[in-house]
Amino acid sequence: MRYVKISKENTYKFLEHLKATGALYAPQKISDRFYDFCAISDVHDVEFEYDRTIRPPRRFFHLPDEKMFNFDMTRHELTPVKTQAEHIILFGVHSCDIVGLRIMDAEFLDEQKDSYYETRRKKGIIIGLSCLPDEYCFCNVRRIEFVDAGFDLFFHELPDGFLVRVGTVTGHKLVDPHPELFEEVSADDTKNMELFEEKRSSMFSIYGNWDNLRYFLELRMDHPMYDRESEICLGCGNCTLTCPTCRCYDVKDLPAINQVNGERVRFWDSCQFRSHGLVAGDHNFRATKKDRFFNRYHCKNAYCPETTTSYCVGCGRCTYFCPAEINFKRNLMEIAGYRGAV
Amino acid sequence: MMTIIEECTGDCRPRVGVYALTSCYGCQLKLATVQKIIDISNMVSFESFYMLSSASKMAADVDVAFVEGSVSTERDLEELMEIRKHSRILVALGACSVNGGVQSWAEGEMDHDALHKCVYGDSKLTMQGLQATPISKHVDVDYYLPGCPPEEDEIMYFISAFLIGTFPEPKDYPVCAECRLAGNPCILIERGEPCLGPVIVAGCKARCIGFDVPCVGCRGPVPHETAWFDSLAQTFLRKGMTEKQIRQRMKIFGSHDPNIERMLHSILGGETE
Amino acid sequence: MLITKDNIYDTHKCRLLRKYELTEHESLFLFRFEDPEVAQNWRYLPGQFVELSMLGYGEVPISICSSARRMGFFELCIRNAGRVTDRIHKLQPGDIVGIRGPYGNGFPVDQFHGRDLLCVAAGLGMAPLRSVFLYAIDNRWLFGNITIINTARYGKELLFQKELEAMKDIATAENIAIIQSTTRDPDWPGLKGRATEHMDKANVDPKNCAVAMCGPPAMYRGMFNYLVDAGYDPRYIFVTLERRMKCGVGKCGHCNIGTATSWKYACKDGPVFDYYAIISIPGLI
Amino acid sequence: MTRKKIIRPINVDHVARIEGKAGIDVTIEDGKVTVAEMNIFEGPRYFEAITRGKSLEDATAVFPRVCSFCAAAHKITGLQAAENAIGLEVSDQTRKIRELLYIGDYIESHSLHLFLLALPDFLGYPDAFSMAEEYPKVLEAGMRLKDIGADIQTVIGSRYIHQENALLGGFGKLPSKKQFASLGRRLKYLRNTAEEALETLVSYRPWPESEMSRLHLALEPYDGTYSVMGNTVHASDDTQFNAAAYRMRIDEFVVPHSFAKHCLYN
Repeated sequence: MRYVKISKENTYKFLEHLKATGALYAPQKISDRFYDFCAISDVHDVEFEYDRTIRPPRRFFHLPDEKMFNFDMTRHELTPVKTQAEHIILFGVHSCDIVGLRIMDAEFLDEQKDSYYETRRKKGIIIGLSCLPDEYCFCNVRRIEFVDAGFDLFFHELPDGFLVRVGTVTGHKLVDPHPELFEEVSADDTKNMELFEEKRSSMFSIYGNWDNLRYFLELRMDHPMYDRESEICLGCGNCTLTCPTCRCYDVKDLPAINQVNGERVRFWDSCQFRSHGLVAGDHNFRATKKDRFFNRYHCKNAYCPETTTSYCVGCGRCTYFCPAEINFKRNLMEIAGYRGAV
Repeated sequence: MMTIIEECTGDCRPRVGVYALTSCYGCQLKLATVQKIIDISNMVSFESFYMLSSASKMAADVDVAFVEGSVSTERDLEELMEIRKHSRILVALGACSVNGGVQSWAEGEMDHDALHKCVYGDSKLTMQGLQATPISKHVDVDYYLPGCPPEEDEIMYFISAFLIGTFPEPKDYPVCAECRLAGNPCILIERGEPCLGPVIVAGCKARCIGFDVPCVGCRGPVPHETAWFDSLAQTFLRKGMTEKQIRQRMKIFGSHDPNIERMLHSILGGETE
Repeated sequence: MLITKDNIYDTHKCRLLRKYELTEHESLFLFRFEDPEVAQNWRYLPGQFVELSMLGYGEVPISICSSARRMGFFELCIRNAGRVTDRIHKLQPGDIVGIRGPYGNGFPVDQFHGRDLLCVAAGLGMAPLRSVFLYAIDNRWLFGNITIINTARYGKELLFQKELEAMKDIATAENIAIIQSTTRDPDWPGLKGRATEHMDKANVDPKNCAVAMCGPPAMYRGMFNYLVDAGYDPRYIFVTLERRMKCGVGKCGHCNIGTATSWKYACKDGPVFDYYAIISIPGLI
Repeated sequence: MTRKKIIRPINVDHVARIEGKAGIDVTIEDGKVTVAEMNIFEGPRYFEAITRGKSLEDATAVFPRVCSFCAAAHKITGLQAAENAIGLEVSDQTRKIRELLYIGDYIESHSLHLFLLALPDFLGYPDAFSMAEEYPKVLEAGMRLKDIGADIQTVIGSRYIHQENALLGGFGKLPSKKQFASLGRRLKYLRNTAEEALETLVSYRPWPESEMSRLHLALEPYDGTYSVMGNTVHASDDTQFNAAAYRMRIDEFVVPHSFAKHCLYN
């Protein structure tokens, strides 16, 4: 892998160049406690030290609300809506979210490629950013705290700038035209990165790995946790909609008033909603709030072979953004009997 | 592809009636001011629409009747029965019609006599008022368009779907879902404000939260008994709200929900009044 | 064979040729592809399903119930149970619908060859199993003895009852046992009771028999116990599951089934699962 | 020979093209009107009763629901009353933006009333739909005026019926400078349209003159701009009083044939 270094001032210059390449999105503070990936007009608005964004980066490639087809009811024709082919540059993506995107790729770019996702994803540029965990983070037990694929560039914080890992050809092509902004990585820089990583690992609230978690989940399916916590659950879907790997969607036809045309649209759905498990004749496969609550615990902890992780990347969003303050990490630890700070 | 149109002479357009019981007329106003109202008026024939047309009949024979307002007088009730008799499809339009509206806020607190006395004193009127109730308490309702007022896209979706002989799939998820997709920060988590997003049915694209205003619940509780008032009351208590505040807040638009009293009782105990 | 367009969610036009009423709520629809090239090359396996699209109304997954041998045509048995299926029931011959698929794994009929075949259907489960049964009849020489058990609550709900009744003439000569039974119908003149109660009439050899089942989970539980006790080879017991397969291609997530170690999409990994897959997913049936 | 008394009752069971439900009963005896009653049979909603004992935040959220055409008026009046009650002073900016919201409502409800509800009477149509083909221009102009009024309210108040973004002491979120500027541009651009439309409107028929003596009440504006918000009420008989003293000057009383109360000025 190629490594370069960039100073803090040059980082802003580099961001300016990125802005000229396509639509640049980076974390920005949107309220007292929350951040989101926002379109950047002033590069100085970029927040380098943020915990997590309220909306996951998958929304740039799998739109929350997307027009798939225009249709004509008299000619019985579907006309696919062409996706905009503009470069989407995501700066400041944490390693959990990068793995989240790789999971999305595994699902949407398998042998049956979703062309809407594919077109946007091909135009996407992912620039990672190192981070320090808070008490909600558990990416380390998911074994993804240090990501090794899925980014074009990855910025590691140094006291005087960033050590940049170049991950792809696209990454090289972003670095190459601006030799004046980058310098060679010195031994000191490497030492500083080591210190940062050391500090980072010491900050996690739990250690070890959760590889056997999914087996305990199955062996303790009637654990009282499900009853207790689903009782508190609001069924609002915040956990799934902020999740970087949840990808359920629903489709509906919107006829136009002229009785001829219309649109087929899709929009994000959540397994926490009643209609998710509903089939014809009003039979529901996840009829109760507990069934739906249970479903997420198993779905998120299933194994994704393409990324060799669970579908949960340990970003902490579902806990951080739960209005009922249900703690996913704590509940999982309770079931599996893991020890550690919650 | 439409089913073969039976022989019709003259005007073959579907007939529509728009009626009001007791309400603020906002739902009809919304219907009358959708951008495509002229297109709609070309596709259907308005047989009755008192707010807009003097060629209206009370309870005209129609294919679809939109009824706004709650049943708040004996006359409302009589009219509603007539409307139902003359309509193939009956749509409850807006919060009053779907959930009883704000006029049901005192439900369970004050009966009709107390309300009357508070406003009219001992004066007698020739007309009889009633405790406000949603129309579904009295007649079969085929479709609900909630909201105070209902949203334009939902009205358009319903009419377009109706014109091709179907109806939109009703939403059964809360405002929170649309709020997250809109990218709003959550004011319930962040500031502990009494936002009713988690129990109120979606469709407004989290309009108020987008303005940093907590949801007052004008679209009414999520249907199919999936509005978890008990869970939200617990959350509100944790955020420091009082039992009275919680009860009042949830009942502004939700006092006729069949579960609200039971659910609040399980968390807050009985009425404190 | 899956013939997709550039966009996997795009559909092929199909023309409705005939519509037969089967019961009060279910009808059988015969479709043909409009595009001759698609009609020539479209293949499917018994147990697979298609996504049927009614523009303006939506899409529904429907399992194919015709014989895979008849090319260019296919039949769907559809229950009128919702917005889209209600519209489908109003279709007239000559009308056009959109079809994509076939999706799902289908029954591994290749593995069935050389074995006896037992089909057990309850209610709407007869729809996908008709496809298996007709496949076996069309390839009669590849199979040993064949038994089909078709059950429903009431006689008027028994799908393809007349069709199966009409086959009884050749059934004996062809070593085919056709058993039709109702569970709750006091006026039903024929057999009464659940499928397990008629297993003694099956003319198959448990040790060399493939089993295909479709019905509600309660039936699977009862049948599994019976079959394993009776010495049927669990590797050849297959069931098909019903879920809300909205996209058909493992994207939309509505048909997800299973628990943490065996997380599956019914549309992509199923809807047909074998005995061991089912018992490995706790709480599935 | 005594002449038989001629009694002619006129009953309008349901007045169309108004906001609300009302009927009119008139009886004419020997050429003289003896009964003239407006029956408001629109059901009572008891706002005065249901908001008792409720928190100010919840009560002010409910007030705009009194009427959809003038929701902003009810919202802002309710807020002002609540603020007065707890002694909360709002900033000048808040007052100004509230006034703008209110004016948006004015523009919207007045154009609706003139072009959609009243105009068909002057042109001899039962409703605006049926005159759309013959008089598309004036109707379109009216709708554009209505739209700008609605958009002012949507931008400031979240929507044009039952605005939620007006709270005790201020607003949840203020519109951006850009949004205000764009509204300003549109308003300037619409000025000609508005004037033309009004001219067209008055040209259709002379407005009816009434010789009855009437009394009008109006608010004196805070800063001399437009009289939608203020503390002093002026009457057309040259008297004036403080808005807080309305109970002394305006007598509310119940009439048996109407759910709406009547008022007398004294």
